[in-house]
Amino acid sequence: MVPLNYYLVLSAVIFAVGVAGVIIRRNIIVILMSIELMLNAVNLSFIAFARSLGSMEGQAIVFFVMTVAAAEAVVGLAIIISVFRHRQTLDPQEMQLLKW
Amino acid sequence: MTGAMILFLILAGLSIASSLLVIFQRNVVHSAVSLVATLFFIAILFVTLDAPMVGILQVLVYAGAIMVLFLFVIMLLHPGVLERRGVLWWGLGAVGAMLLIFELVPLLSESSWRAADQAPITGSFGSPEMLAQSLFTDFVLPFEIASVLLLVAILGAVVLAKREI
Amino acid sequence: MIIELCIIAAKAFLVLFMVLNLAGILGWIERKGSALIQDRIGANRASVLGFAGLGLVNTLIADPIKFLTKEDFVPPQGDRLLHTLAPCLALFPALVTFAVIPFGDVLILGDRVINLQVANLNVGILYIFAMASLSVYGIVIGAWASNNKFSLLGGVRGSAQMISYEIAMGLSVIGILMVYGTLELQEIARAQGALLWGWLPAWGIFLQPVAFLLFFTAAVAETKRIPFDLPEAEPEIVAGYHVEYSGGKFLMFFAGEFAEIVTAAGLITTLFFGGWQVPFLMRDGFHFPWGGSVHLPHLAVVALQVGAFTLKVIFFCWLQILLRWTLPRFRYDQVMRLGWKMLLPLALVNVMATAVVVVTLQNL
Amino acid sequence: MEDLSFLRLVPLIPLLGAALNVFLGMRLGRRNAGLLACACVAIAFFLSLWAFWSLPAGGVFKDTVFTWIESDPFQAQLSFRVDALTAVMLLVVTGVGLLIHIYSLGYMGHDEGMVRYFAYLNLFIFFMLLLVMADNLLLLFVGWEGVGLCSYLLIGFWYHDPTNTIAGNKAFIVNRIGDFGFLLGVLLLFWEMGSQGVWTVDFLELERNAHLLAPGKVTLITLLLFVGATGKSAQIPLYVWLPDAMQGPTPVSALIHAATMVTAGIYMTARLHFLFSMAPATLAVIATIGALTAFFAATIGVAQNDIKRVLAYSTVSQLGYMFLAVGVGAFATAIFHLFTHAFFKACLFLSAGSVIHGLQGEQDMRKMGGLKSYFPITYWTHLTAALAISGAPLTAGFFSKDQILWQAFASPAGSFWLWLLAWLTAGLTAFYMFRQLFLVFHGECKAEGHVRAHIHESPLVMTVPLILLALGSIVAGWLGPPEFMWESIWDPWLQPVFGVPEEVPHEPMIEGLLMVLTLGIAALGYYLAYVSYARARKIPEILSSWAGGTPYHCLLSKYYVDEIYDLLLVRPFTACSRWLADVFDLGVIDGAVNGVANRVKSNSLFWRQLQSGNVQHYLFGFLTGTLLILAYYLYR
Repeated sequence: MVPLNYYLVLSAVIFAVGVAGVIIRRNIIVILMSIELMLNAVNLSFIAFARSLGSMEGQAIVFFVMTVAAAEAVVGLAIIISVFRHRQTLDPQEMQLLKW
Repeated sequence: MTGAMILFLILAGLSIASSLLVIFQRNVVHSAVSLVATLFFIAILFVTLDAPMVGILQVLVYAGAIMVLFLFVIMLLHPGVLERRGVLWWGLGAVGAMLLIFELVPLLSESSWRAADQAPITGSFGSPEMLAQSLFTDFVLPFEIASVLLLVAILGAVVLAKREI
Repeated sequence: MIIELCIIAAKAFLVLFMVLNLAGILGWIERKGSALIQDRIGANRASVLGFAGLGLVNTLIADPIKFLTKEDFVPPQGDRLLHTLAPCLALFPALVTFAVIPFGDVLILGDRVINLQVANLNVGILYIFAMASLSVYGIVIGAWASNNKFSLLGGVRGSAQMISYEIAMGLSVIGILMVYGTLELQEIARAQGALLWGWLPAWGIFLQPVAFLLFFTAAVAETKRIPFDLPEAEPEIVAGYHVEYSGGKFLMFFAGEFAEIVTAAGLITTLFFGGWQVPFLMRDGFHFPWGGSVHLPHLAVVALQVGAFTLKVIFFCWLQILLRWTLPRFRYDQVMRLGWKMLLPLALVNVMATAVVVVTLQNL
Repeated sequence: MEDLSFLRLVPLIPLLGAALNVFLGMRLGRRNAGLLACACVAIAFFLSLWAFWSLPAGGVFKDTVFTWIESDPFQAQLSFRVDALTAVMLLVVTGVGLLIHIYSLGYMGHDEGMVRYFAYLNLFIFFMLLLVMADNLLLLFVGWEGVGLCSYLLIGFWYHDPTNTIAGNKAFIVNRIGDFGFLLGVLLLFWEMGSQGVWTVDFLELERNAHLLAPGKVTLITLLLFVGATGKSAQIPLYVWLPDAMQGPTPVSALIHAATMVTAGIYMTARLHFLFSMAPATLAVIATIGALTAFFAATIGVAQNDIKRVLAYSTVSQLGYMFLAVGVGAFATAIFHLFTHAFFKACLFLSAGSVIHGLQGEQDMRKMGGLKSYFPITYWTHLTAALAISGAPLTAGFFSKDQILWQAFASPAGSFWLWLLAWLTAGLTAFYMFRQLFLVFHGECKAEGHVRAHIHESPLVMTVPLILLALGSIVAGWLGPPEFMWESIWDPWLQPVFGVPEEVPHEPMIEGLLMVLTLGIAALGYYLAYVSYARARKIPEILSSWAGGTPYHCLLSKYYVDEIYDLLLVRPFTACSRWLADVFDLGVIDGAVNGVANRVKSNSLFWRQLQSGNVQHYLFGFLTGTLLILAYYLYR
């Protein structure tokens, strides 16, 4: 008998950790990983809601989130590879050509 | 304190701890391994929430494929230099995340829902059959679109990462 | 409640005992088998009372002792924590995978019905794939933690190879899933007890021959053994991902590899060769298609089933060892080409063809 | 009123021809493009003939295509209508147009831009047909502007020479001035009618409700409309563009600047005769301007040396005659002169063109002479048309011009002075026409050697239209003789349109006397020309040096009208525009725009610092926004 709130709060905490990771870290691979953390936090609340409402839709949506996450990770990593190949760095603060 | 509650608290503690490890370790590979652990714990949480299929998919897709890809890329690039860390941004990120927690927690707990497993469900809830039923009827269009998305992602990754095509 | 837990514990112990011992025995069989193939004697020092045949027993005890007493070496620039974690990650998935493989039908003791399978999951086969996909971490992390360029190369090779062949393996199983209509391995094993045209056991090998070839190939590749042992390929990268391992940690990698062989054999048996099924053996004895029947007591039937399963598993273990000492090693690009350009398209074609046949038969 | 749905084909087929030539002409080849254009006009001509023959006396055909503008309660239809007046115009436009198209096949045969030429020509025919077949003022205005456009395009047809494009611009701009007046007239008419509760531009409705308008307003409206007519039909003060328009190819001058387009003003006044009849003051103005223009242009024509310019001033003069007829209320007579004029002026232009063609582009009459033997057919057709325009007995001009003179003298709106001017003009006309004839075809050939070697009579494709037009110059007039000779079929034909004219007292004696006087002055003009240019070549020199040469130079320079306009209008206007462009536009308008832009830019320079290019900064901004939104939900 775990209240739904507990799952939601857990989800919020993991999400916040992901947010902190995105802002703190200077390694773009870790930033991508932090984004995965956030996605997972959201997935957790979807699954909790699905259980709480007795509906499969939450689980189906998690399935799609995973698909999108896979696509995002693949393309993101490919971009990282090609950036690293040209600039020999993974620091996002050094990848700022696209500015005013 | 029921068994389910104890299990939840253990898993919650483990997943929060491992997720903190993801962001606080300077070594990228350590971060990645911590993330795999987090994903694994969250997968177990899925299973406790009557979503075994999604839990298995979480391990299979996230831990088994996506994270391996991360590790693969880390090893391929093999960045020798450890990252620099700015105090200012470290502080800003920490404060922002704390604020986020302090704002989200009241919003999420003052709601009217109480128990996570209050809805009556059948034994096959969360099974492959049920998920497939949902995916191939209500979500068939998103399903097909997702397949196209994956195809595009594959092509995009090949185009981006390959030196010469 | 306590009894239930005890039964499960007993089943788990039994399975682990069998798997680990079989793995150990396989180490000896491999040595003797390779010697046989290469026309030499091999492993002749560990004889018991001068009788080399009993060296098996000797090896089972002597090998672990030898490994465990060696120096546990961690490279100075390596990552001590991950260096230790890696072999555990390599061994763990291989062992837990066997949990969902059924080694017999139900055992009825009094009014207690015991399912001869450690855990009956409704996602059964996906669980196996999930665990198999985790086994790659052992290689990758071990390779990285060693801080050695050869091991790193081996790790990169291993991760790419395993992910590639996982896809082909998963797709080749889809055909089986469609034919039997379930993900539970116990159900799949039971379904193979049926007879086609009244005489042919409905084993996966008969219904899905292409899938068997694909699955077998992919399974061998997953175990990273010759002809797919590119992650360790001695002539090129010394010993690949475990070049910096010694002692007990190396033993874990070593045992993990043999455990994987056993698991692969168990899976092949379950999916394609009827699992614990003995042809024409029903729960109450043999019923032959040509009319005769032999009634057997329940315990005898169960014993036959478990025995048949064990025999089949040992056969496929032996087959894999035979392959390892018969075939030459592929080149890395050939491995990738085989995985992506041969197995994957063939598996897709197999899935399509199976789908067409299944739908057609359903509509007849 | 009858519905006749093939009417729409009459204008649409030339339009189709133009479109085909524009898009496919280059592929068809020059010759085929020309033939296609001719075929289109020929079809339009035969359809017009059919409409003409099937048109009963007093009948009206109508073809409504669709409702063009609908704004309750106002409706404008895209519809065509053919009544007696339109039928005549149709025949003139398509008939003369067809002959000129055929002539062009020969005249333009070697020109690079032949496809473009025929596309323009077909487009012109389309707009002209739109103009004459329009059922309402708006549609007429579309045709009015369209023919102006085609005129501009064709004057500047050889655009490689800047003088041609300048001439085209001049024609267009001068026409714009007239069109502005015309548009004001139309709008005022529309507004005044609307204030009486009749929102319409339809001719029939206008005619039915014309009595609702106040007389003063009618005068104003008709004066404004007449401003448009002076532009299009080259009357004082806006005639200056027409002589310059001779820069275009000669068949164009014949078709557009003699036979059809320039008569649009006459047609418009005739079409709106019910309004003009209500405004006697306007009619007086029209008559005065017409007579003055006729005389004035004829005096200029006397001194011109360019073969086409003489004809251009002659056209202005003849248009003046037509307006004189309009001004004295004789609309049918004006249309009659328009009809006959179309034949002999087209014939004159085309034979001039034939000469120019044979002399490889030479237009100066002083370098011609003695061409009679080289151009036998051209000579005879030119002679016929010259006789017709001078009013030789039994030719077309004789009948139509005579009628105008008689109306100017005898009609209630007419006067002796108007007649006197017209009479003097008749003499001048004969003089300058025969001056031209003698200079070009008689005497010694003064062409340069290499030109003379190649002089040749034009091919059949050019001479046949000439012969047909020359025939027309004689026969066309026989439709409307004076009452005492034989019965006219012209006036009864147009009577349903213009109504029964006010009874002009028929006095055969006076009419005969006037006729004799006219013939006399024409003969005098002929004789003077003969004496001056065919026999004693001294007289022109004496005349030109008379009184120190001032009168001669005055005439040669067209009374310096262009220079006066330049001084009075163009220069102040240019100076004003220059000031606006250099000071007002740069300082005020651009200053405002640049000031705003600079302000925005300086602001942006500051704010764009926000876009650091660093993903993490953006993400922090994102997080801050999220936090604020959440805080709002939490503490609201």
